[in-house]
Amino acid sequence: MEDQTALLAELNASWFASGLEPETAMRLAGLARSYSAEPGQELFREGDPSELFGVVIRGRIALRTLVPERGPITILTIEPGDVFGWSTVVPPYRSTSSATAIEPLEAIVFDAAGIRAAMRSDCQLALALYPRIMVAVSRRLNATRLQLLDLFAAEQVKTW
Amino acid sequence: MVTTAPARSGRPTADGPGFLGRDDLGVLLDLLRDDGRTLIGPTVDDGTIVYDEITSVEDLPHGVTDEQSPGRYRLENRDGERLFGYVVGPTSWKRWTFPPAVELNRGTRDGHRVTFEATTVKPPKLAFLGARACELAALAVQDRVLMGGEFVDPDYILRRANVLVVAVQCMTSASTCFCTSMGTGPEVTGGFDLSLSELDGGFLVTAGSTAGRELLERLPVRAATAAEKYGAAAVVAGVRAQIGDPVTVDGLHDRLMAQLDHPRWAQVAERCITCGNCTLACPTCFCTGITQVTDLTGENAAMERRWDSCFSPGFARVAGGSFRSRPRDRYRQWLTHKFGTWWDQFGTTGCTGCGRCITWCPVGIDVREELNAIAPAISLAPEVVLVEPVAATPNDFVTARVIATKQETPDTVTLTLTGTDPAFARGGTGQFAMVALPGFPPLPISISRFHADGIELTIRGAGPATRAMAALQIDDQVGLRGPLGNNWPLDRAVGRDLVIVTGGIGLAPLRPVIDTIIANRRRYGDVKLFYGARTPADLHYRAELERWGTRDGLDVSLTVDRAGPEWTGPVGVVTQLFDQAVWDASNMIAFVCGPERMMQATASTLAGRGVPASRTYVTLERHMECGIGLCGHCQMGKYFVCRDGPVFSIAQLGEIFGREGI
Amino acid sequence: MHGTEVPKGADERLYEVTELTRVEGEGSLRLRVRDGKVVEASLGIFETPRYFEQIVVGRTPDEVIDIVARICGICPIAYQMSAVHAFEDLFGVAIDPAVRALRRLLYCGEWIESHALHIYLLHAPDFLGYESAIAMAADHRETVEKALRMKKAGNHLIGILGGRSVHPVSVRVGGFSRVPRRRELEAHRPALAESLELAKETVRLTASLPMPAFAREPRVVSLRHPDEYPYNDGRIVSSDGLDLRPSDWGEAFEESHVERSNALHARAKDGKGVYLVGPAARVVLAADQLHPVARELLAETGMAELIRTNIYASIVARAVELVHALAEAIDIIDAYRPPAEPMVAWTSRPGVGAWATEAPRGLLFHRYEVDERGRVAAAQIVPPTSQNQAAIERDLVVAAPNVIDLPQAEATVRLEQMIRSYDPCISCATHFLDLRIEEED
Amino acid sequence: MQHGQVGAHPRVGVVKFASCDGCQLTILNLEDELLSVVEHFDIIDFPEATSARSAGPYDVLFVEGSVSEPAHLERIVELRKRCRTLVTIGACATAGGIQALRNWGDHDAFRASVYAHPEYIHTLAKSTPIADHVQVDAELRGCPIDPGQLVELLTALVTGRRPQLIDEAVCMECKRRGVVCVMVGKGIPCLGQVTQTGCGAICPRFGRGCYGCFGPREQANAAGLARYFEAVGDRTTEDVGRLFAGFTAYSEPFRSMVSDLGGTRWARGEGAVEAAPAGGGDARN
Repeated sequence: MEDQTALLAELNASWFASGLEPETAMRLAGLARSYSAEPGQELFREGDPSELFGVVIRGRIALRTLVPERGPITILTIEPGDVFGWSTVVPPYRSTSSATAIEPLEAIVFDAAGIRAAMRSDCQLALALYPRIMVAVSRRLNATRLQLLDLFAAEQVKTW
Repeated sequence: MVTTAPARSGRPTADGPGFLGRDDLGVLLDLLRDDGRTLIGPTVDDGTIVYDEITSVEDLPHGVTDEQSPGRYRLENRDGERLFGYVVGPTSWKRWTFPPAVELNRGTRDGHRVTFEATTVKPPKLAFLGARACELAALAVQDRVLMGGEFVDPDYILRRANVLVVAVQCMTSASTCFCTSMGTGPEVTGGFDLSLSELDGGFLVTAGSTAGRELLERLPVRAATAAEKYGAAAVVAGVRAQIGDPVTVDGLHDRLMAQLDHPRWAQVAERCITCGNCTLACPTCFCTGITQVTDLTGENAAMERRWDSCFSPGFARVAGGSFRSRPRDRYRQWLTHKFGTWWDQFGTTGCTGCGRCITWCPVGIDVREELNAIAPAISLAPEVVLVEPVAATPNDFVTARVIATKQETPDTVTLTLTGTDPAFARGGTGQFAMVALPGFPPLPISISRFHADGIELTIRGAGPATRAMAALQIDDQVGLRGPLGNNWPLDRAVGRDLVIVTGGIGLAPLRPVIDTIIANRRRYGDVKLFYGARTPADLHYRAELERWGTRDGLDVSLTVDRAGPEWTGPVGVVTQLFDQAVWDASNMIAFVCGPERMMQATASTLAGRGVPASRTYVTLERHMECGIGLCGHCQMGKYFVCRDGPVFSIAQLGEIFGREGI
Repeated sequence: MHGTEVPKGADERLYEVTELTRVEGEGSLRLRVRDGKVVEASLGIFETPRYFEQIVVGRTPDEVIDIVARICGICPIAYQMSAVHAFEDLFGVAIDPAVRALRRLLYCGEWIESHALHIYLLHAPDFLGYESAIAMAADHRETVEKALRMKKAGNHLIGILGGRSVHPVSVRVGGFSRVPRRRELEAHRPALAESLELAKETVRLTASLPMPAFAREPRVVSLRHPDEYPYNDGRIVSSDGLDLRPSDWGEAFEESHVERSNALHARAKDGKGVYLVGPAARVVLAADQLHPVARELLAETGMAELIRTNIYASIVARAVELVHALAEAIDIIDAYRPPAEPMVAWTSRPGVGAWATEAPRGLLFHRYEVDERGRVAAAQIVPPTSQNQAAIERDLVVAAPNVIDLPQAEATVRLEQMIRSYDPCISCATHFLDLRIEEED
Repeated sequence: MQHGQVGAHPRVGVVKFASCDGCQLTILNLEDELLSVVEHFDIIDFPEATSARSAGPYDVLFVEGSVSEPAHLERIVELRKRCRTLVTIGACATAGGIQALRNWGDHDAFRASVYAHPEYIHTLAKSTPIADHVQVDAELRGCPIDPGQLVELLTALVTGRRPQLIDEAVCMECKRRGVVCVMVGKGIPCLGQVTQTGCGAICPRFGRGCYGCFGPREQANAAGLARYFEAVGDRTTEDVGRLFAGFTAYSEPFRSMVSDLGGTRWARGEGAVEAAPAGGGDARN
């Protein structure tokens, strides 16, 4: 049995859950559990049904995508405080990349079916969580755009 | 009506006015020549009145006047023998005080040895004959810009000191004149040695300086009559009435700067050919560029400074592109500088209302119309912003010798230089040096470390000049000017937590900051360094990064944009390292350096994490050539990045930060 | 050297240069000798045509002056001169005498530049056994430096008058867009005077060169003027009595697109066949009008007759003309007073304007039809090289017996040298010459 | 720039396509520098100047002339393979040259107009710049190129710096030299504002308008200038079109100006009188 109080404290300290109404936070903590993984352990795989949604407490996750003939490429790492597995709550509920722990990982994860059901039935919860998920996704999008700009690339210089 | 009988004899008072008979004008010319001066004055050449060398009164235009309108200039015959019955032509006096091309220095490279020898001019003694009120104002503006500030142009000072100015009151105006609006004319009121008002029989002569008084005493003049004085004043009053007041200058700075997004900028860019004629015809425009003049061996090179124009696409170009890539940006730059930010920089207008930019615009664009369309008159007081001073600098290149080289990344090298100018020992964090090899354009390079007897420069070989610098070996020499620019505000960081966010070679200008912090660790709170690079191999100063994070007590976070499996650190943009951070920003200050787009994203993330704009500092890259605010290339709104920066707070920059085409 | 021997049977030899060097433009040489007899002699032209006679259609006379200069980078002034005179003749423009003198001076500049280039950089290496003037400079640096000084003097003179030596910009119908001030020309006088001395040395040097044996009796054609050595003005005369207005070239000559060679040859209508234009022709027909300095030097060489009969000696004629052009340039500068106006006003009128002037390489004829709107409706341009082409091919035949006993490579060089004696300007010729014999079936 | 062998001089070739030879002549016209140039460069192929020939490889290849006939298409690709740095010299190579005016016209009519037997003439329908076919590393503009810019380029090659071929309007040079603007002062149409400088503002210095032989400068507002020409000075659309139809007419945006202003209809002899019978009548249709 999880220690829900400890979980709640951890959650409240995270960016994702900070500032939630107490009842909503309790409801969320009720759906949460501790999760840990060893370095190298794969959390989920690109294209598979997305079942793992949570917040990194300690350690780092690499998001990778498979490029034929180049193997898995790390496109982003997830730092403590950030969420992972947001596709669990966004249709069609399939992972958009593969995730691997690259450091000893401690996280809080939510039961996928449970949170989807809760967000369908509990307007308060949905209203509190969806903006946070949107923020997480939009940050991811902005960071990706900046990466696309390849700002540090060497200028293509011709002979002159 | 003045009916008093005029005094027919006697000398004028010390300053005049005296009356010089028409036939005696030659005496004035002779006196000036006897003083060893070359006379420059109006003369007709190829259907136009230009300023050129003249030898006698015969060379002056006789009985002609000019008809001017936007994009059109013609000479007409005028009744009588008047010598000054026209206004200003295409030439302005800056041709002599600030010539189109000036050799700055000569450099040679002989094996390792590099020498730069400043070129010193012995400017000729000149007399300007026939300067108008708007032109005296223009000389005053250039005096202010080129020798009235902290940094001065020694060439200008020498040339200007050798000029004696004989002014002339205007007796007519062109349709393009608007000195009345700019408050510079038409009355000649000061800034001359002698001034002339042409009347039928001769000239009223007034002295405006000691030299002028001495000349006046030697001229065959008599005291002017009241009728003559009245007549001269009436003529110029008539000119004022003719011109009217086409532009309301009151509050123009603010009105203009509030209209940076006005659709008219794009409309005028449809007509503007961006040829640059207006800027070079303008008597106050001072922008220049440096050209390398080399012999075929490349061993002997001269740097030549030439008139440049903010209308040329390459003017604001840095590696990677131009900051003002669209014609509309360049037109806006010119107009807002001339009528707006010139006030911020020099406390004066940049326009004297001479109308040259209107007449000599080949397609007849009229700045008065553009100003009235973009910034119609409403009254606002202009805000004067004080510019923070920066360190003093020599005006010549000194040579320094490479004593160590270190390959930081495949294309980046850190050079340790010794024998630098002693000023570098007093240099501060964030400053840069203008670095030159003979034959190559000098480049601004951030100082990446200060030593007691030298500096380090970290150089990425991106173009031919930087490649040549990055290829320097031990004992090779290089030319330096500096240290230039302002500092990171480390004094504001004392007792605060400091966040340093940087990417790629952007760590170089921040390395002296880190050096200072480590040397005085207790004066600062938590210091977090967030550093991003393209790949792990592109991280600079890797051994030091390691040391800073362990021994030196900094919180170092690294990230890369792309990495192989051997990299277990963060992957992603540098903002991601702290965009989740829940930290206490109340006492935090941030220093940011990287590509401009990266700095924008960082500033916005920092703002979201609670660091105020007034405590978020960035260092900007612009096209810098002179390094001291005298060549115009790095202008950004009201700032010269080289002189007022390169370090700015986000609050200082306001909405110009990240705006296209500023 | 690209000469190759192609055995075609027991006694057939092919002397071939697939790409002539040290000539202007792209051409080839082909001489086939069977049993001691020449069965084929051709100067092949493979320069790409550029259709100038069509490009000028629809343009104003002043635009045409700019455009036709681009036919040739070495003698653009010749093209500008023939064109401007053709238009002025049609429009009845009377130019100021000072403008006439400046036109002559401009032409002097081109002759100096072109002749110095040809003598030293293109032709002399043949006589002295070098592949180029660059190679020659290793042994004769001073000579090459002197040549460059003369060439520069000519180029600089053109620059003063027209802004730049290649495709100058100032020639306009009615005069010039700008004329120089006296002091601009006077400042250049010392360089011209120095070059005149160098040119005198050049005459002596060229006269001392070993001249390959060669003899033929050519029909020569050039302008001749009663008072001056021919540049822009005079009548078209020949060694056998032709005498025409410079606008009437077409009465005595014509060009045709001959299928055999796919080239437009110029030929005399009187059936007398080939003729020669250029420095040798001018020296033959107008030696008495040479500047005294040049005339005396020509007499001193005693080569007047050789110049007439031996094409290799044209290098001496060119050197004599170099002296003439420099001496005359100095005289014109000394006498120069700027005209009241650089240009006189003119009015277009429809009709046909034609004129011939003396390009460095010989007679250059232009003919324009101008329409009611003042635009060119049709043009004909006959450069010297096209007039000389038949003579070149004839001379290849004449030269054959002299080279047939030489080793193949040497013989080929000798033939190339003979072609270079004409200073052929293939870029000029090409706007109306065809390029590829082998593509004909 | 680095070259194959340490200490060796760059191997230089000079080749031509359709052109007047004036640009390569400009190399020989560097009278003051020529002997110094050959000390810094090995000129291995330059048919106009030397009988010594080489097919490369070249460190630097100067290419004059436009691609104008079928054989040129293969030749330029082949040459590109054999050189490290390819520099186009002059308006033909950089813009297609004056001969590119045929690009608006009927090629067959052009051939027939000059040649009695056009079936033997092999030219491409269009005359095009070298850069339309292969990568070009640097270009010297102008008809002809400017000797000063040529020396600058050679110097840059020797020293390894970027050649200073500044992209600004001819006007800048006029103003620096104190030349009075011919448009403002005399009403003469001038392309200087839209033309890249490098010539030293020759035409305005000689009292006439620039005819654009250095080609359009970056972001040249040719349309704005054309509108002004039409609005001021009593010019027809065709007059304005002909201004742009010069030695660099096929370079954008001059090309669009020529097209937008009616192409080269005038060159097809509309309104022309009948062709004359005499002289070279048989060489025309």
